[in-house]
Amino acid sequence: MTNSEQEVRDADCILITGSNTGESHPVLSYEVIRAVKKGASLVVIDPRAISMTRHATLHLRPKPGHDMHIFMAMAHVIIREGWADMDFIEARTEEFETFKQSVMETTPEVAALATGVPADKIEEAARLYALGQRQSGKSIYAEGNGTAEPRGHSTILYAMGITQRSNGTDLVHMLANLSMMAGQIGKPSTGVNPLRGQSNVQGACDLGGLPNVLPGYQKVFDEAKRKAVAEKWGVADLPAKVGLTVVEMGHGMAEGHVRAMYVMGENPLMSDPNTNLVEQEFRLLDFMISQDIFLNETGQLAHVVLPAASSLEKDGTFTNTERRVQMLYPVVPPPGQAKADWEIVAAIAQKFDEKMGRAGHVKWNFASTAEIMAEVAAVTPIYGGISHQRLAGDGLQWPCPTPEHPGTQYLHAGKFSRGLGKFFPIKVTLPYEQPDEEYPLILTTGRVLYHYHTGTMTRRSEGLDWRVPRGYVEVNPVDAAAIDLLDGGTVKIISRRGEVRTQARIGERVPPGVVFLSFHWKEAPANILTQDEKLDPIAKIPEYKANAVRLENPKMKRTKKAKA
Amino acid sequence: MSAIIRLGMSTSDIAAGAEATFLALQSAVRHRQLPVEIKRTGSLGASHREPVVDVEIDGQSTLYGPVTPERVRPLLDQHFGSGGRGVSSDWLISRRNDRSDYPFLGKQVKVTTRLCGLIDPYSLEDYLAHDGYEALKKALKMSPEEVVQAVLDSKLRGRGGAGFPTGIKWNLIRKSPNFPKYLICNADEGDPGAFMDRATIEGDPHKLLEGMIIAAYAIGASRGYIYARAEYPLAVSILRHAINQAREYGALGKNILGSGLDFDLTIKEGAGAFVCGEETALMHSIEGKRGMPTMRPPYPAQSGLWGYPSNINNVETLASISSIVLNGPDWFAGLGTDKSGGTKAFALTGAIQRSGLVEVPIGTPLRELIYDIGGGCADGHDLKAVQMGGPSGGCIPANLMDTIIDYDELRATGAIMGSGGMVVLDDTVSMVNMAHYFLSFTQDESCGKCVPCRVGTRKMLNILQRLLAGRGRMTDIDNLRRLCITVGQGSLCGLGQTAPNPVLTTLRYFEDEYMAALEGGANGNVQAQLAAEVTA
Amino acid sequence: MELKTKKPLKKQVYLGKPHEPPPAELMAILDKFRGRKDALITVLEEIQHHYGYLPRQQLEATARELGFPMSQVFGVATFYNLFQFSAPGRYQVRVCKGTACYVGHSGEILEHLKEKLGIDEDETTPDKMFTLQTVACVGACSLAPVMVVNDRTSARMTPEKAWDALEHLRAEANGNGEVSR
Amino acid sequence: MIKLTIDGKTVHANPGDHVLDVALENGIDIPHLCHHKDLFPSGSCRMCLVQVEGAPRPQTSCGMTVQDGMVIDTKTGAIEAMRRDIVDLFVSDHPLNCVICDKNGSCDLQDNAYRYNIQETSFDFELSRPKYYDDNPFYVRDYQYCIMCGKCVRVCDEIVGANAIDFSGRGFTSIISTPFEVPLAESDCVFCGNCVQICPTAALLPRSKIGKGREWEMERRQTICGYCGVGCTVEYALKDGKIIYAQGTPDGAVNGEFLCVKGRFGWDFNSSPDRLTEPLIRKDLAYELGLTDEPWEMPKTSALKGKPKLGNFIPVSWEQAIDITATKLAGIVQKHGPDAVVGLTSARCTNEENYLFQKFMRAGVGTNNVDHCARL
Repeated sequence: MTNSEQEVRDADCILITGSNTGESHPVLSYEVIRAVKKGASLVVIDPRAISMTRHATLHLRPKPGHDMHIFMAMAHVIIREGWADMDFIEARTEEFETFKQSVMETTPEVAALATGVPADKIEEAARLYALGQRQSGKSIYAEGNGTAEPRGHSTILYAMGITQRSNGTDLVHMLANLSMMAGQIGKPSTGVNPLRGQSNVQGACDLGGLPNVLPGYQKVFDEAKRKAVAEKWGVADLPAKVGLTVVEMGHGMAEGHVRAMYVMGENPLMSDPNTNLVEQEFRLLDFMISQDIFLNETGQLAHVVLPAASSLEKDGTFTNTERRVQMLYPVVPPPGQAKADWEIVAAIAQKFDEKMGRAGHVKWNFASTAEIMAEVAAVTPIYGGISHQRLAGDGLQWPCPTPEHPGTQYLHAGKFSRGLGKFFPIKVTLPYEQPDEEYPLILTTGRVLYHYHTGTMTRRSEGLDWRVPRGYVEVNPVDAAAIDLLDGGTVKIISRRGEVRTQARIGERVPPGVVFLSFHWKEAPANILTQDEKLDPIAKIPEYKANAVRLENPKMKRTKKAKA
Repeated sequence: MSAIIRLGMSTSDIAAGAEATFLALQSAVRHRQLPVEIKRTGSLGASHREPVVDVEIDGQSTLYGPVTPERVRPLLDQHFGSGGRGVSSDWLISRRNDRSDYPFLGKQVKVTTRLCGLIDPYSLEDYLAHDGYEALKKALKMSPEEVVQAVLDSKLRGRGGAGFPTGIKWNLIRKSPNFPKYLICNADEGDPGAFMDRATIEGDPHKLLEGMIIAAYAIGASRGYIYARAEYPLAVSILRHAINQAREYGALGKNILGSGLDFDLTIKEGAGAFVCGEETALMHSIEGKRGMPTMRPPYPAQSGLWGYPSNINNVETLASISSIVLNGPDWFAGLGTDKSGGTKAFALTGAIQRSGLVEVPIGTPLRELIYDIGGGCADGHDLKAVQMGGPSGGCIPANLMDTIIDYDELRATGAIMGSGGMVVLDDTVSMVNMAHYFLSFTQDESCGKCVPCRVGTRKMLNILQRLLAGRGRMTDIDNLRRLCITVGQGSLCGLGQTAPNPVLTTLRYFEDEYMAALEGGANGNVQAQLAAEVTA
Repeated sequence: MELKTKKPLKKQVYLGKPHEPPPAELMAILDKFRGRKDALITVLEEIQHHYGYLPRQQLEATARELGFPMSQVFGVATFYNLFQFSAPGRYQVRVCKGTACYVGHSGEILEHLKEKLGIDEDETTPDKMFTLQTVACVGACSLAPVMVVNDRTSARMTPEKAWDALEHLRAEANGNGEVSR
Repeated sequence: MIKLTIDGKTVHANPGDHVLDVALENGIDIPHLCHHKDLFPSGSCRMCLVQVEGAPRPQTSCGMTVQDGMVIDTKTGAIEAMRRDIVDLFVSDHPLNCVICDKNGSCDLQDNAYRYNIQETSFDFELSRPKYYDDNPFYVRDYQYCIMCGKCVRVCDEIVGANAIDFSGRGFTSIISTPFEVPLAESDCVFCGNCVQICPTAALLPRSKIGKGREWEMERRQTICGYCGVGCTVEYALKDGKIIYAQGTPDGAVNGEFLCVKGRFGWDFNSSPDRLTEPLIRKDLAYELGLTDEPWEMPKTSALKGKPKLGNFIPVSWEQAIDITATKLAGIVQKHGPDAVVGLTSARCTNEENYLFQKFMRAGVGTNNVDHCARL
């Protein structure tokens, strides 16, 4: 997030798109509710009538995969009506003109035709967002110390609904464009705020858990930076070639050049797209290590399974979605012989170096996580000032380059990290897989409130599993009627990759032509259906939010056969 | 010869059988082909004689009542036929236009109810013929400040009960920089034993509307609500009709009477909750929520309906406005006392000879109202006390009947002016029982938000019940006094704050009755009666 | 004192919650108030006017269609005296307990009717003929004590007169002039 | 800045602040039951009444905004007497069976009864809402203890936005209820338990806590929630090393006291019998390494089908497991080069672990083939 979570409660307008905030980030949704209860306006752009729409001033409901039109039309309206913050654009950004040209043709009417959202609603959304207009009440920024500010503060919240798309990077650029053109960035309660879905996904990215960057987003192909890290680690150099992403790894297995996999605390078998193929690929491996707190679905294919301690059983730090590094403290001891992941990794690394005949070059024997953090600070500029000692209490928000630095509540104040904010020209791209006669519906996946990711933890929680004990697919009454599907009835969802059988929940939460299935249940694994062919070209994220499927009612077939 | 026969057709007239009288009258007039206009009016106020018929021939009015259908024929005979066979002096109320021969009507000074019983509430023409909307036209020529000043000068105080000066209230909201502003008329007449507002609306709805439009002009409100009691279907339908007429006439809507003023009105029907007479609860109810009061401050003038500045006045207050504007603030102020101008309407009921709607100048002694107008207690009983202000009010014992009707004088007795309920209690009534009655009402109507009211009134009620059943405990009177303070001082809203009043005043003036009840049987007579009346 | 015991809980398997579209007559009422945040009480009044009470299904449809939280609909409906949740009898008999009526012994009328009808306050006779209620004040204090049957106010009641009136209504409804005992 | 005097002490406040908050911040204790700093003031408990100089009657300090020059007395004799009476009224429909109550030790009403020395009510004891609901695995509702402060209704509306519950009925018997008193699972409840957290009495209790120990026997430990990326601080109450219940804490840097259903109630997976407790080697590899005599082949059925099959593995010691792993990996690197190895680090592991893992992949194995499910 460019800004901080608690700033949301003071926003004048909140734009939520591609985030089922109420279910996936409930506690952050409380900040949104608090803002709305004080009179902020809430614009939701989402095909589904998610729980936040109950509180929304405006709900725009585009066809899945067509929201780019809406953002472009909003930009168009902002320019047309003179709501753009020209002072900000001139002082802080570049290449506005190219961007402007790219949206000139996308009028609200054009967008309305493409998305099914009425043009006046798009105009209204543009107005609320650009000007930060409230429904009622007074902005806390309106009369801050007597300096009247004409524009309210608007913030954008988004999540995987934007990024798990074949044009996800474009969409993120587009949201950044919107925020810059309206001057809604670099101030409190503004910004472009991706909501991270897992406890430490931010930290995992920050600290090099990505194939193209070293800790602190230092590119592996940036020789100077790479060499500097290599030196601190005690090696001559580090690999410069960008590595494989999750989905590419699987493809590598199929092609035979990937032979071993080490999985720490993940369940890729269920979380990766096209599960059937993934399983085949995993079975090809010569060696696979699964290090987890449970024997999950992936672990069953592993050669070695290592028992890990859970987050309640160890210390260390997590970095949350607002870049806040916070201390984790052990609450209970780990069961049996289970150990903290860092201890296991260190032991394997140490042994590995021994086997490779180069023991002692690189430091693996850390006495504590605090000692690891000290090394993190040394090689990671944005974490440069962070130490466990400083984190007691409220933690610190990076960038925190020096031990004296107080942390950063919001980014881009006064100046963007790259200097001038760059506008990206945008073109419309549609989802890779379009519905057709054979697969007429669009499947979109996501979470439900009571479960988390592949369900490894939540399916084993008595209460959570009591509330939602099995999977279901949300179907619009129109589509249900077409196959005589009754509410609560069994239904087959079929895509080009495979089929899933689950229960139907019929209702208006999804628009006609769209079905929603969660990926928490191994009995109905949504990712059997999702495609892994076309990823976002830059971020390599699979397109979970738009896949072509069809529904079949097994009962209807039987009765029809019986009649015939 | 011009002849008008007026027949009161208010709710209470109808309950007394006015519909049958009307049908009889109509068919007889048609049958006899009499050159008579039959006019259905609101109540004249003389509820004890309803249905009331006023026969006006060439400006000379004769009032009869009760007029049952059988009495229609002799009555018509008397005026339009052969002679006075069969008309009994029992039904004759008054032969004089000024009603000076009938003290119940003759001793009153009518301002807000002036046209009640005189005009047809469904007829705008009738209203216009009696200077209707002249005050509005006059006000629109004044500046809003001048209108507020006139109300200030008139010494009009809120007729809802608390008696806050209306002009000051208007000034507060007028000065608020926030828009829009709302004007709300509280027509949720919830006090048991009160029907002044209903009678006003049913008899002369345009007077209320005119007052509201002037008020809206003065305070800068663009939208108004009339929060009406759902138990008053007739009043609501008359109001609806009148609002439509006013719109057609151009007195409501955009650019009122060409003045540039925009103001429109909506009727909101309550759904039966006494607490909605409280300003903040009323606003929640208009918003479609549970009618639970909220803390003040913020006052409605700062943050009221939907969070915007709102002004709430009751029906009688707003109905006084047109007379103030038309006749001048000095005239209005001159009717009352030094501190409080105008007249006040009361619903005089209970053990009284002549009950009904009574309007008298502020400053009138209670004695005059009870004895001269009301005729004293019925059936030869002695007056024991007068209960004023319903469940929020208190009782004034017979020996204080020289108290004048005035906010401050009445408060000194422990009672309050209230919205106008006045129940006369004779010597057969147990005061503990009366306290129990009013408390059981408030306890029942407590919204349950704050603990002193929700639980405290319940505990007070338990004590009274015990006392009445002769099972009182030694600690009961002390606990009762303690609870009176906690509930009265500690409650969140006016309902709870005033709930102990009936107990406090009866404890003050009739402590002996409590002691007798506590001692159980010391006063066998009272005891037996109490036991019979208590319904557990 | 009840002992708190943990009972085993059944899993919440989704059994289907068919949301039938509201009936036309309800839609006609709801359509008038769409998009109006202040309409809840008025809507409930109209629903009660139409159905005679507030049927649960219609309340649920109202919440869904007009976007009010169901808890608010229920909270409001239970707050106001006017609303009732079960079908009333053919005649709603309301005894006034306003001050004037109380002083005029309306309590005795209520007791008498309770005894004769064999029901308590806010209950309906088994033959669905009478629902017995009280009302705070109908403002007909000069005619106290009064009883209101449906929209008709009867003045200066006594326990016996009140009961006679009801018997008369019952006989009329049963289609014979005879008073059935 | 606004200057006012509370109990003779001059304090400073910002415009718009409420008197109660200002007093509490300045160490002046005004009793209160229905106040919560994150909720709009309600003024229903009447405990925070104070005397403001010049006001005719006591004023509710939780909803009163500060004015310059205000002089406030929070503890006049009359007000303390009234507060005592109010507690007396509260306990007249709230059983004082504290000895067996699971809220004992953390009950606001108990604290106030203690403060005003109330052992029993001096009025008639009468339960107004003796209703008990045990309809879900997360929390029980025991309305005999409810004091109608309305905090649960407000948190459900103002913070969570679920509006599952509201006041129903009116007056003495009014109660907080789901629509038509349906079980919570049929209401709009999202089981976040924030109502349980801020309930001042035993009306709402976590089910896991009932009968499991007294408040003062419990040890408290804070950590960061392991679910989504919001990063809430959670406080666990433990007894004998076992988690009894979890709750938010006002110290929470991002969430304050508020949590969601997973954070508050979803911790019991941690003690699941399914937890891995020892290193395991798949039987075919074990056979290959001579750790077992039985030849075994990996079944073809999908890993998604059926329960996790521990029977496919045999336990080994840590030394063995580490050695096998390192040997195997080294063998593959030597044979196929470092890029034949891929690693998935975890968005659910700590920064330190992620750092170490990628360091191992890069500086140990020598590949950039490291990723995690950030995209999934």
